[in-house]
Amino acid sequence: MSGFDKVVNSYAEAMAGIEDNMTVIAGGFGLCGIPEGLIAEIKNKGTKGLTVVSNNCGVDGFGLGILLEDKQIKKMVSSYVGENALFEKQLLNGELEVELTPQGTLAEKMRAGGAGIPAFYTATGYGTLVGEGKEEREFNGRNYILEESITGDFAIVKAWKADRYGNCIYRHTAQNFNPMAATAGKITVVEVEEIVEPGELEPSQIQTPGIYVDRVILGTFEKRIEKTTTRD
Amino acid sequence: MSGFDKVVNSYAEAMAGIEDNMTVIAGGFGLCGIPEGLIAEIKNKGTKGLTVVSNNCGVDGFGLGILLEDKQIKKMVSSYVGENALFEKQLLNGELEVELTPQGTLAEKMRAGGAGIPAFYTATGYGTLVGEGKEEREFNGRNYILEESITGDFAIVKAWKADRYGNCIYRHTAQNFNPMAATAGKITVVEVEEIVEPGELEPSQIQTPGIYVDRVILGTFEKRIEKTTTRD
Amino acid sequence: MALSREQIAQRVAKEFNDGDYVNLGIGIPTLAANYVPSDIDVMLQSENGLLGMGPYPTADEVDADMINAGKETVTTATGAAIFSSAESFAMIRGGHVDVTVLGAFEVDQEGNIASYMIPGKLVKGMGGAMDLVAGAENIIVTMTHANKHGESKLLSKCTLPLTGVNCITKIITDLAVLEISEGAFVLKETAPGVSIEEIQEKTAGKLIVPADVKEMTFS
Amino acid sequence: MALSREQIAQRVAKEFNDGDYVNLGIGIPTLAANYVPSDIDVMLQSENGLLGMGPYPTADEVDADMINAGKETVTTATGAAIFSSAESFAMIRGGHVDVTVLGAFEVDQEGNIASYMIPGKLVKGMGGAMDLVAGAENIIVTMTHANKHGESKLLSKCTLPLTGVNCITKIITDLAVLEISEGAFVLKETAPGVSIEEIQEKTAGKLIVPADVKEMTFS
Repeated sequence: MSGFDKVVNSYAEAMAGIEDNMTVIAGGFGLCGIPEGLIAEIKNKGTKGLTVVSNNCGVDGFGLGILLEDKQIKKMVSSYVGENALFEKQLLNGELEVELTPQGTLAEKMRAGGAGIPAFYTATGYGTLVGEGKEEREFNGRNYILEESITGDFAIVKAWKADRYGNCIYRHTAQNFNPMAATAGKITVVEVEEIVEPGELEPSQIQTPGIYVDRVILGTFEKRIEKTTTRD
Repeated sequence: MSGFDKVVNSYAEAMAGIEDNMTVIAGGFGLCGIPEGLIAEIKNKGTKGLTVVSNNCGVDGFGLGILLEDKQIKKMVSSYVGENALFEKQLLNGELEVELTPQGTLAEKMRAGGAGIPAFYTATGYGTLVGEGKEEREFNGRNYILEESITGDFAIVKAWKADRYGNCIYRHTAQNFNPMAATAGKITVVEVEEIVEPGELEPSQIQTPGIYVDRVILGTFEKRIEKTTTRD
Repeated sequence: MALSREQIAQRVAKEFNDGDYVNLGIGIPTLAANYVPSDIDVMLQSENGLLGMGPYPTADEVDADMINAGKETVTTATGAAIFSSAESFAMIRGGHVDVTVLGAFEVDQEGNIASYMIPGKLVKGMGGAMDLVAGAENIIVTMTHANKHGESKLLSKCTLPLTGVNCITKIITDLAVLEISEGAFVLKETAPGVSIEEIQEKTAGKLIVPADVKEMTFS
Repeated sequence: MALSREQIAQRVAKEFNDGDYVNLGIGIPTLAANYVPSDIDVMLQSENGLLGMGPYPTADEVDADMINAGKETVTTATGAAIFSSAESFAMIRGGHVDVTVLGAFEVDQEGNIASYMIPGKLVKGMGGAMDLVAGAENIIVTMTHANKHGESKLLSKCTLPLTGVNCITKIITDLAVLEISEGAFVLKETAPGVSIEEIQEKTAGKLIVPADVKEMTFS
């Protein structure tokens, strides 16, 4: 099934087609489950003016934070961006826009984008700044706001294992936003720790079916930990 | 963790609290992945006036079809009901209402109901009888209709294995509507082929987290096949 | 001569490209799986929650938990994935399925389709058809060109309740291959031995016959 | 005397029932996990996608792929489930979490809460807090009763941008346990050695003091 073999062998191929001013949806929560090599490739390419949709923006010098160094990001759509001095500086300078979106709304916007649902109602954010300018509506006596879905030109995803057809599984809480991001990109690129042959993953345990995936690349990961907490 | 042990030992306990005129959401596609024993218990109890939300209504003498025999169902919300002579008869007699709902919209209505999303837009059914009387809206040049979510007083679900805390996994295509149904019941009851101890299921492979589940019962299943097709 | 069901299915299979994810409706569309050219591979999506449908099982392999959207027992192809109905229709509604092939009672020159309901007859339901026609970019309708009374099923406006609006782009009938474009059926290919006149006669909607109409080939 | 952070957490833990699924925010709420009574069990939900959060790992067990919503390395409890962010917030938004405990800058007598943004200071974002307060039926706010300048945080109307409206029902401060009902704070318990007068003085919003106010106990 050559037509289904999604594996590419270089980061250049993996991110081929990314251009200035595109929207990139990225999986990950903090530094957990982030496509480290795909982010590095965007930095290397020097693509500018990006809108990046990701729960967070990495930290100084790691994760999406490295895209701030050369001012490649025009706008972030995130729920929490508090880990990053360079982010703060660019935001205060007006070099960077941020659209703060509640975490659950952000996850659902990505899922909806991938699922052909252009908009949905949620109580989250009703009566707050998040709800300003959005339609409000009552259902069964409760107030909701209308939220529109998100899709991206690219989705960059980190999975644990993928088969050659792009079927993916995630490891522990490194799953987070990755499955939704995978559905919402016009081109979805998955960076993985291990590539297996089709048939090696149990069909019912596949978390991202290959139909959502355009390219798979084998990565190497530093997996930096933001806060190491132990009980010792 | 006694407070999390959801296992009940009788069908009477499993369906305790079901009353006339309630709404019951049922997992299953055709006769595949249906909670056979829970349906039988509803028949035995003789609960009447039920609104049943399920993709299909079983066949004559099996699955949800047995609830037609004593006219226990007032209304079906389904995508396809073509397998059942008794259904046809009651529908023509006016003894049974049916609300035909496209299959994907039905699945999404259940998911939305469980996820606190009261309504969403979809292109499915725009310009058809399904869209009549529903709000229409354009997003990005395409037409959509507004669909409201579904919740039930009870959800009856068939899983393959559950642990005592109600974490479930499904077997092959017997998954179908079951995970969404599980989220959408005020009381969710899961009938399973095997009960295991907490910790035996790999956390990342759990398809229905126990938080959605109120009761678990060990069932025995006939697993009737609607159309046996072989290549022999 | 009008094509047989198998020949229609064979012509449909020529529409597939290597690497396509394809959803095939019940009837003629399902038969198309038997004619996929040997140099390409397609993966079949079944809307009950299966991507990568394999052949029917042997008698020993039959498993009640392993069925397709037609409720037939099936197997998985290598590299298949199995998921919930919500996920299945997320991929359908979200436009991730490359090609959808389904039957119809009527199609009209605006790309509307009627395929699930005949007033006066008992309604069985639309199943996943409304989601499929709303979701896919490339939808192929297979049907006979006319009904058994000789009446055209390619109309200026559908008379039966619609399954979807402005969604059909290609029709493969027992007489012809047609595309729908700007409010008209455009004849692309004729079945071997079928005259353009017969197609004109059996097409009630607006028909455009370009100069370069070809005769169908099957491989 | 005003309660310590640990004592507030200890009092919070008394609110839990056997079998509760609980989401604990960063700070004092997280500490409550240390004081769960020994005769009950609760399961901790962490909104990054974990139901059944266990203790911090040993140094050997530390795994970058196993973190909580505070981005700390954690373990799983027996019977845990791990899932996507969409699934995690489906359970939060859908009202499946029994108890949510979170901190706040201000709460008002209408049950509004402000907890994520102070104008003029850099906004870091609301994370999952807006979803949590919109989703849970039973939301407990923990905070000091007054700020370090002695100004009340229990107001007639919040002055800071809101995290959610009409959603808070219970507040546990260093001075008192209060419920919000019909547009007023209702005093339920006082911290040991704290006078009703002090609570009245430090509550800017409407305060109702019923006859049966009790002194807090911790076990």
